[in-house]
Amino acid sequence: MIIATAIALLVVMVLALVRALLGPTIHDRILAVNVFGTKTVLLISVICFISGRPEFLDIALVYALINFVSIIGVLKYFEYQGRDEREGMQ
Amino acid sequence: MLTHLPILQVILPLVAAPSCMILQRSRLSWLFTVLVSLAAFVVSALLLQQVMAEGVIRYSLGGWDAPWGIEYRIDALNAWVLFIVTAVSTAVIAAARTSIEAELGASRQTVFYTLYLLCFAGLLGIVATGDVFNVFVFLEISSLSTYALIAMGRDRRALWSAFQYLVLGTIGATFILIGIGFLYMMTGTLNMLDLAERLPAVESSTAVLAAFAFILVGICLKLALFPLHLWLPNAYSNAPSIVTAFLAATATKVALYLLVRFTVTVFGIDFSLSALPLQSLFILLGLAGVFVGSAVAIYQSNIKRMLAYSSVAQIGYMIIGIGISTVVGLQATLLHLFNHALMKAALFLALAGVAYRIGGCSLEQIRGLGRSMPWTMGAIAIGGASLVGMPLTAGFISKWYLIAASIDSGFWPLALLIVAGSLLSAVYVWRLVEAGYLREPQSGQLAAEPGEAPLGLLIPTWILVLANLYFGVETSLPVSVTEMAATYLLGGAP
Amino acid sequence: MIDSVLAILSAVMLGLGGFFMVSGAIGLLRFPDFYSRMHAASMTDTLGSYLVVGGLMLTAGWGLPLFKLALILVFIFFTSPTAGHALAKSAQHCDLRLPGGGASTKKADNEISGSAQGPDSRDVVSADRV
Amino acid sequence: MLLSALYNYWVVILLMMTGLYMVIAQGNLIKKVIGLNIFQTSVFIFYISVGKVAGGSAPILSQLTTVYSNPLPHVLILTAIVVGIATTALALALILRIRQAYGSVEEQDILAGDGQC
Amino acid sequence: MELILDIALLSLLLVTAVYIAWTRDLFAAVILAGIYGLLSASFFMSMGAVDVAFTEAAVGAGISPLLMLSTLAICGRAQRANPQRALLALLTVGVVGALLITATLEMPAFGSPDAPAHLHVAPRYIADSMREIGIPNVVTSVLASYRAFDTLGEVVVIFTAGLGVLSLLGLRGDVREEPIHSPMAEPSHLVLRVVGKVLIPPILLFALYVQFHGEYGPGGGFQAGVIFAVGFILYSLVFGLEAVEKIVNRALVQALAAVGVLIYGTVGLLGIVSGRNYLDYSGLAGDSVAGQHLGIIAIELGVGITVASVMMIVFFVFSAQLARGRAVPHAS
Repeated sequence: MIIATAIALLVVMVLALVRALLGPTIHDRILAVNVFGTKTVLLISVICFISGRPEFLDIALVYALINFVSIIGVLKYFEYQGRDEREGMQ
Repeated sequence: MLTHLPILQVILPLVAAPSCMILQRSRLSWLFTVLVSLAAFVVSALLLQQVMAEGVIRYSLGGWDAPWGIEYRIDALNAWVLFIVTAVSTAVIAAARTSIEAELGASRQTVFYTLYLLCFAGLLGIVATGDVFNVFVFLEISSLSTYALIAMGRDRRALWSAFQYLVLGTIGATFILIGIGFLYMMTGTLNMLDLAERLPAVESSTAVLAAFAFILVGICLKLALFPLHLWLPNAYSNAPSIVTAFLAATATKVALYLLVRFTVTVFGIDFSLSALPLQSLFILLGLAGVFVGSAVAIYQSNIKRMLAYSSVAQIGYMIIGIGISTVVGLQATLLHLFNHALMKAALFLALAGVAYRIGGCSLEQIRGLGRSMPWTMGAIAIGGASLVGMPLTAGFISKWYLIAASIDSGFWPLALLIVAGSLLSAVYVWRLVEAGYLREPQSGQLAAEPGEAPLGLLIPTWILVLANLYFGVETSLPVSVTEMAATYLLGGAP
Repeated sequence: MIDSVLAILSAVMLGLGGFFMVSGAIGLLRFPDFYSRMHAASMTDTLGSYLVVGGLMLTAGWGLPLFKLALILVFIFFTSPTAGHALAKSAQHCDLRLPGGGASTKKADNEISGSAQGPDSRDVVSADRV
Repeated sequence: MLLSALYNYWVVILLMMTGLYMVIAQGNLIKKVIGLNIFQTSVFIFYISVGKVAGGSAPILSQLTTVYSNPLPHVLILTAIVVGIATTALALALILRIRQAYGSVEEQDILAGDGQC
Repeated sequence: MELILDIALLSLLLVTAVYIAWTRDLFAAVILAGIYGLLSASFFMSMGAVDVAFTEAAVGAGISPLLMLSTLAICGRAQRANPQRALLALLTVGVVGALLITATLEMPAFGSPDAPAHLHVAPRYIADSMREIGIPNVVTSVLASYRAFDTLGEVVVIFTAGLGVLSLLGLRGDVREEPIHSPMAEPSHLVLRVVGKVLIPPILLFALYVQFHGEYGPGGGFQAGVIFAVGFILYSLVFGLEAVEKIVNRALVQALAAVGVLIYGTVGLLGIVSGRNYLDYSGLAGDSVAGQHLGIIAIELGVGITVASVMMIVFFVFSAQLARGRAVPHAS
């Protein structure tokens, strides 16, 4: 059953990647990265269980942490860029 | 304490760099750097003397023996290059205080000296180590600090040349990493000696050939061999003059040492010659480097750029020496390594004095320098003479050995081409001397005659110039050491 | 006995988690504009994570891995919705206005895109930064 | 089964070529740095694929298994990743200074600014 | 199963890399570089390279996209120039690729246990490291004891990069008096600040766990340093740059970066003082295995301190640069 979940995760990652590549607006890409990040966290946890070494779950935790911080960084940059463009237009 | 000499050589500047950073007082950091460089010079002299007496010194780090742990193997070649790098560094950094204060301002002094120590430690680490991956790590240390040092130049072009050098340098280093990966995959070890023993077994496979090609291209990128030299003129002409003096005399020499170490010790000279048409490749590229470098140097108006192109030409000579691949040829290369370091360090230090007093070093600006700055112009003249290879100077010795090597191995036209190359270099040196002595200073130049370069800069310059002359006449030390190194590398077992 | 029940339960949770995630991803691809995609993706994203991690927790049995999985669950519990919220806020700020927009602040925002950049955009932005 | 035997290495080669192409062809400096990153990451993947032993689990000793994959490439790659991030940080700092000095991060504008060919 | 995972991840990597090369929008390229980092880290995970996946996640997906983004914030997103020198690039790339592909034909098959790489040096690490050094994580024992000098080189590389960035961006005289006022440095809205308050302490605690857990599981000095820095970066993202400057002043962090390298260097020198070679820890404590433990913990601490302080220096200098970047007119 875990293997089925792993395959499902891979499918979702492929779809998220397609959205990241296609994404007309920038926010679609950020959303795709966010989905991709949480899926990677799950994929790592599932890999740990498939390979029978569950003590490597710290890596999944680091993933979640890094994913959150990079999303906040991207959005912070974007808020900065958005305001700047509006000021640029004045 | 004598048994720990090999590691002290590298650890001294490596640990001194962060402590110089903590020092934070700019006046003290210059003195601290000079002392560290002097100590490293003393250690390398002791090491050279020990190697001449006992032969190869081995030192395993962390107490783990060779293929498992990292091992330092110092033979005549290592000791010789270590001696050159530390000697030049001591002379250059002793002259650095006034020029750096003028070019860099007060706030960046401590960071400059820390980066200098890191670059110095990186270069020593590359030369001293006997482990292939350790070479890559220390190559990165020296390269990163070199990019940062070049980017400290006053002109905005320094930033662009530092970025260009960073991109090309990183590609070169990654090629070396790919080569090391292939070697590890085919033999399972990272120790140079161990590699030399295990490679003949897998020599026929294309993976080893690919590894050889990748490592060769990576090192030639670092070496600025003719087709891959595009980063060198920009980097040397825009960097602070002290950094140029240090890099011109040591960075390319360490890369050349790497080339010799990999082609001769790791891959074995017979494999290197048979795998690729190395002999003709090196001789052709060397000659191309000599002629193109000298030709372009003639038309340069900025003297630093002119000397940078002449460095490309001189590296061409060294590559020809390796291309001849006989004991005398290798000895000629190692001799030219030493002489070229002396020449270029003296010339660039003299230019640092000119830049300090006049603010720039183009041919127009140094007109009439013979009268206003006699000592500096004297240094430039003698350095130029040694560059051309006039008798009684160090340059003559290395040209002499190079011609002797090419005649011994029957390449008659090669000897003639080498002489023609020296004539070409005589043209641009004459432009320098003529501008300095026979021309009147430009009318627009500042009315007050620029005084002589500060004493702190002049003394090291003249020490190097006298060394140029001394080793032109009394050549027992360089010849004996290079003799031992060349016979050990090519003659006996690696 | 208890093991087989746990195994079945975790298989069910994993299956459900997988189903939700795949449906969310399909929604991510097919929905017309950003906000509907956002709704599809972040909802199923969080729920899918809870189910999959829960399913793994059941199979892990007592011990350090169980605690680590619980830690991951708590962490996702905090970060995933926050990231979704921050994403929507940033989209609102920049160029993706909700078409028609219901709430008052949304109306003020719509004026922004139409009229010249009056000072009101400054107040709206600063208003919500409490 | 040739595919599974060398698929790793072929993907590594394609990634290496993509990275190298980006570094040489792209004029924008930030794209060059991203290209450099991709080029270096492909070398890391090559090293790790060299170190993998079929059926061997991670090189952390445990009572469960006795077959481990080779730990040495992992050590080398840890150092190489650090070198990669160090080079990227320095390159980005240089790009910022070039942006303030030349006003642009396109190679053509910079070369034009310097008056070179 | 591992094969499917491995091939799927590699193909995704390839698709992302080709798209990054093709796309003209820099922002998309940076975002996809983040995805590229995540994908390569999960590939390392499926290959069993646990420590490497840890580091690549922290660096490839964490730090480098953030740095690239702050560079992008100043340099603008449009990539105007179409690729020139395309022919030269394709030529060199073609030659390099051809050489490599011919080389792969005679490579030992992927994963074959009798490849030369696994027969010569590696077996001793796996077999004897428990007896000689006594820690289960073989990668940490090779990293910190057998090849400890490489790691010293690694720490010095990080220190050099921090100094290089400092010399380029940090030391400009006017940094002090100009207040940091760009929105990138202003505190963000309420929800983020609340969640930030909840998350930052566990992140720093987790960093310390990773630091001292390095011998028994994946982790170690470098990964812990990066996570520690990420905690502070999150603090500066959420609570603004002035708040962080008050806690972590610039001079302290620079000194800490140097102290880390010094710790590593002096632990090595202790080896000489105890009568053995450099970086030989067996003399540090009673018997050699306890000495190895002590030595490894000390140098991991040195690595952690240096990496954390350098990552903080780099990020704070970049975001301070962002504030000053506002003054320069945007010619994006």
